[in-house]
Amino acid sequence: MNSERIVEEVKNVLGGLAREIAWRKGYLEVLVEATNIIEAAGKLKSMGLDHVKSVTAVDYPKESKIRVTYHASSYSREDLMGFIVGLSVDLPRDNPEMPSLVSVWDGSVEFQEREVYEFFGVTFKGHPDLRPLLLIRELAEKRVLRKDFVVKEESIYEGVPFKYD
Amino acid sequence: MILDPILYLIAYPPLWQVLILGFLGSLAVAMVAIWFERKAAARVQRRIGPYWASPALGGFLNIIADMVRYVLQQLIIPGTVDRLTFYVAPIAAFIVSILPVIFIPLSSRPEFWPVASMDYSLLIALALSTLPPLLIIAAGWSSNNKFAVIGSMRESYVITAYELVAVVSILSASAATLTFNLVHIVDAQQPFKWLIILNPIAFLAAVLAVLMSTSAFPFEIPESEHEVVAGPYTEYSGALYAFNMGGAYVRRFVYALIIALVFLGGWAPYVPGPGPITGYVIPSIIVVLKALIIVLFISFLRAVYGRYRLDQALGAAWRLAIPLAIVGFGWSLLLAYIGVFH
Amino acid sequence: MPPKISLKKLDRRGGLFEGVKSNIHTLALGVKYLVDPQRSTLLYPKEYIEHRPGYRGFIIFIKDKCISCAACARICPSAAMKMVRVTEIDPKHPDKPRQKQYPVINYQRCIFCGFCVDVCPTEALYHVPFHDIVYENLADMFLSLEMFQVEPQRPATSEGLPVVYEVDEIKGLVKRRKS
Amino acid sequence: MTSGGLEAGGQIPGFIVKKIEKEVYEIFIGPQHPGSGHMRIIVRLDGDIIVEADPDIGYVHRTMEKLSEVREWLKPIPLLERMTIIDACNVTLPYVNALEKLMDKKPSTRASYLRVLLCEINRVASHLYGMGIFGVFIGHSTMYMWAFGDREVFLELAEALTGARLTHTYPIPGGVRRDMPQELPGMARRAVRYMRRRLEEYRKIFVDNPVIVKRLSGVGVISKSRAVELGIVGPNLRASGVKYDVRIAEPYEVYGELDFEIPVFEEGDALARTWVRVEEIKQSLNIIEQAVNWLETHKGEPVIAKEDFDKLPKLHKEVYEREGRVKFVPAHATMKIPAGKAVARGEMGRGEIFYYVESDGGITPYRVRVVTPSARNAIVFKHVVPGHTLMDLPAIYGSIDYFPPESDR
Repeated sequence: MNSERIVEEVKNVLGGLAREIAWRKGYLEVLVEATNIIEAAGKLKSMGLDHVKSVTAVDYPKESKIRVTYHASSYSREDLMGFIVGLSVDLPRDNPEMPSLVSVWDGSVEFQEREVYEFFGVTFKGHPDLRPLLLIRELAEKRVLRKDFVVKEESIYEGVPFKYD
Repeated sequence: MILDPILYLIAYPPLWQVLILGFLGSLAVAMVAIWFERKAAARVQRRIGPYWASPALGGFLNIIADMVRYVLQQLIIPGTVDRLTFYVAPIAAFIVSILPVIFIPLSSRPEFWPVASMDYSLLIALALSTLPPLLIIAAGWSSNNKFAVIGSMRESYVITAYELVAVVSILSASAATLTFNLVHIVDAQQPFKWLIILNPIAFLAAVLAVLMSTSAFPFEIPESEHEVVAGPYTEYSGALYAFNMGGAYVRRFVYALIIALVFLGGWAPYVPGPGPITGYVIPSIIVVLKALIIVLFISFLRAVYGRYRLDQALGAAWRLAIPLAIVGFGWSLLLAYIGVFH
Repeated sequence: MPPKISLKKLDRRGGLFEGVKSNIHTLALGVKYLVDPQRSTLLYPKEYIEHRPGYRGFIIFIKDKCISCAACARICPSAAMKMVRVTEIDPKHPDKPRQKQYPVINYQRCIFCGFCVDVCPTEALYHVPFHDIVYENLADMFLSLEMFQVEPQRPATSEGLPVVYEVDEIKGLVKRRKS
Repeated sequence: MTSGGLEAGGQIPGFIVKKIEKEVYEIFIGPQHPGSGHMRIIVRLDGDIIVEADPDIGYVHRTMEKLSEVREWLKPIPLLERMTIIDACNVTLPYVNALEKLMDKKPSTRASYLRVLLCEINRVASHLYGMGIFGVFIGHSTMYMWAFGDREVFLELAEALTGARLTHTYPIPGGVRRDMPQELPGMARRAVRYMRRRLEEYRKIFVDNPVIVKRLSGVGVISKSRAVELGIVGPNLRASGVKYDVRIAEPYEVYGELDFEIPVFEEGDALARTWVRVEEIKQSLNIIEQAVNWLETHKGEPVIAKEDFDKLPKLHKEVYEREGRVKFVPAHATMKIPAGKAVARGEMGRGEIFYYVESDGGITPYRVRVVTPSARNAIVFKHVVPGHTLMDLPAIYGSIDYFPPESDR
């Protein structure tokens, strides 16, 4: 199966749900609205994209949005194995909230949604067990992977204990 | 003379047996067993094992250093334990583990082994050797620790499984030789009518029972490190832990002694003569060597086997070992009927 | 030939005979290594490994070659390499002291990735093939400019013998004493 | 003990007070437990049966994703490597691939072969590590020592190739950092022959050992459909009968040209997962042989992309000729990568690793998202462990080859 056929098939399956379909380097990004993401995910799953490799969130403070992408692929359809479809949704940055896709993709997104929740503060409605996964609660409340949590790096002159001249 | 009773008490042979042979001998054997276990496992695993403490002795002093460390280590008693039981159980278990030695003769000469010439020595030794697990359970229970309790529970499961095997398989020797006296059992096997040859089934069952009772591999279940940390001994440290650990090796040695007498012909084919050398030293060395072979074999198993799951171990006991022991017992009856020993 | 996927079946044999046989196999193999362990343990510090050239060990700085470009400090992934500014007297113009910058290294942080050595445009940094060095306290691990230029003494060389490891077809790793 | 604080309604900060369920025995396995690794599994037992298992991971979380955002493009390579230092080339290669996709750069074929060579050396070492840990988890200490001892052979190969035993930092965008030393093909061939013989011995002492077989068969069965739903990866997936391997699904580097097969088993239990590892080691040995054969016969090509090599200064070329070492140009420290979003994946020893790299054209990544195989396998603890006895927990833990530092990132 080649890349045009994939686009064709995804378009057919999603119908009018997809706002934007574009090839990135290595995956096909499909942008949908947060309100109908469950429907879109269900349709992708019925097409054969049966598991999610990564729930990726990216913070765009300038555009004041957080983009959550479900990088889905297939274990059961051999012609789909080589492709990754990213089902994306844009969420407002001040109150990111979206339905959880555990009901669609089951265990493969369960822990990763918890991760996005703790690092970005995205609330997944309907998630069976939404609590921080890697971080402790106090740290998770700082939403550390958002861009406004700044990590300072030392410069190349800092921290030297010796004085010369 | 007023001193006579005191002298008699001091020189009372059972006391000597417990103190000298029982305690020091078991300690020495335990040390050899631990050293061998480490060294053999190391060789199978392509390591060197204990080395730097004394390169010339193959690192044997390492074990002594270990003992010193255990004794000098700080004894940490958690605040939540049942103190009396916590202290008493491991020490009592250790002492009870040694007690059967009194009833195990290492020579047929009654002047050296007055107690051993009693007619029920095998029964009493067996009965005593089944006591320590109860104290181990008490130790685990008193620790007030979840892992210790799980370990104790496992220990209790294992006891119910192996006890019957041990008793039936070892008593099959009595069935064949028509006596409970260990000296007579050994004498009946002179010179090469050893029960391991005549009744290997019972021997196999007995070894299985020893493996289970002393939680050796592949039945190291109560102390299984990767689920229950150290099982009943989780909260123990320092000298008390050493008692726990040493107790297991001593029990293994005591069982090995019984098996050496019952199945490996004791001091046979040697016939003890008069005098301390021919009547005491040589036969004891033969018996201890035979017992050591069993102990070392058990130690070697650690290197090649993993551990069974609890239900599989119990299944092995009830489905395999107990039928084996009963078949061995029947085989012994057959031997007695044919009259091999008489 | 392209790679392919092959479906395999577990070799599940059962029965008393197979059980006894595999038990005997297991025990026999254990006894084989009990007799001949074929070990390759390094008795450190009585012996120490002499690594191949190209081993990424401690980093030594050659001041004369340095052009003060700071590429090493900028590429250091763990911020172990830092630049210090030094006022120097150029032999050609003794009246005009010039300011130069040189790298120093913090071995508390160094991860021995070798990026600094590879990025240096004049080969002013190089690896020595070992990194078993003992420091008495953490502060010593921040090397000064002078310390950075001397090859450290490897403590194992004073009491041990050098060995090399070779891959052998039968015994795996084989330790050979270097004479 | 006084519990006045609790009775008075106070709460110890950081602690959660909850009611104890009477019938259920709750034990905390880890993080300070000989059988837990750097994680905690909260296990609720009914008798000896686990009714609920809650993996509490994150004890070794090192903020890889955040740190990658503040460091220049090359610096995350040695950082990300530390997720799984036992599988260092496999774990960084997809990141490098993602950078190459963004830069539209292709490594030279020789570099690709060298990467594959190191990846397979890593895979063998990683599987041996996994089998060793698995062995000691179910009480077989000999397997542990043997596997770790034989892993040294492959670390020795890796050291000869890269100069470091574990943290190789080998692939860089456009190629690799070193050429193969002269003696490596011979070493590799001897190591391959040695390992093939040893695998037979592993069979005898571990995989076919009656105690182990009994302990593992039927334990932690993951059916094919369940494996897909949970999205588990790697040998665990292939032990459940799913024919998926990134090296075949989306061949990267030169995997498409090599001759090897991917073993798949259908049983889905702990024993099948062990067998997949054994068979994969065999295939990796085949690949190592093919790679060194190719590398020996095809000399002359530089180990970084041709256009990069031609731009190198004279001294750099001299060093490459003399030591086989590729020197960076100072621009590497502050290089910029065209804006874009790229996804790359690769097959590590433990399974598929996934990278999402986004660039805004600056000198640091805008976002690096990494999903490691262990992070995706962690779900097994929650959904597969319940229903087994407590003694099965180490068997399942070991058989899925879970590695907390990799999972926590």
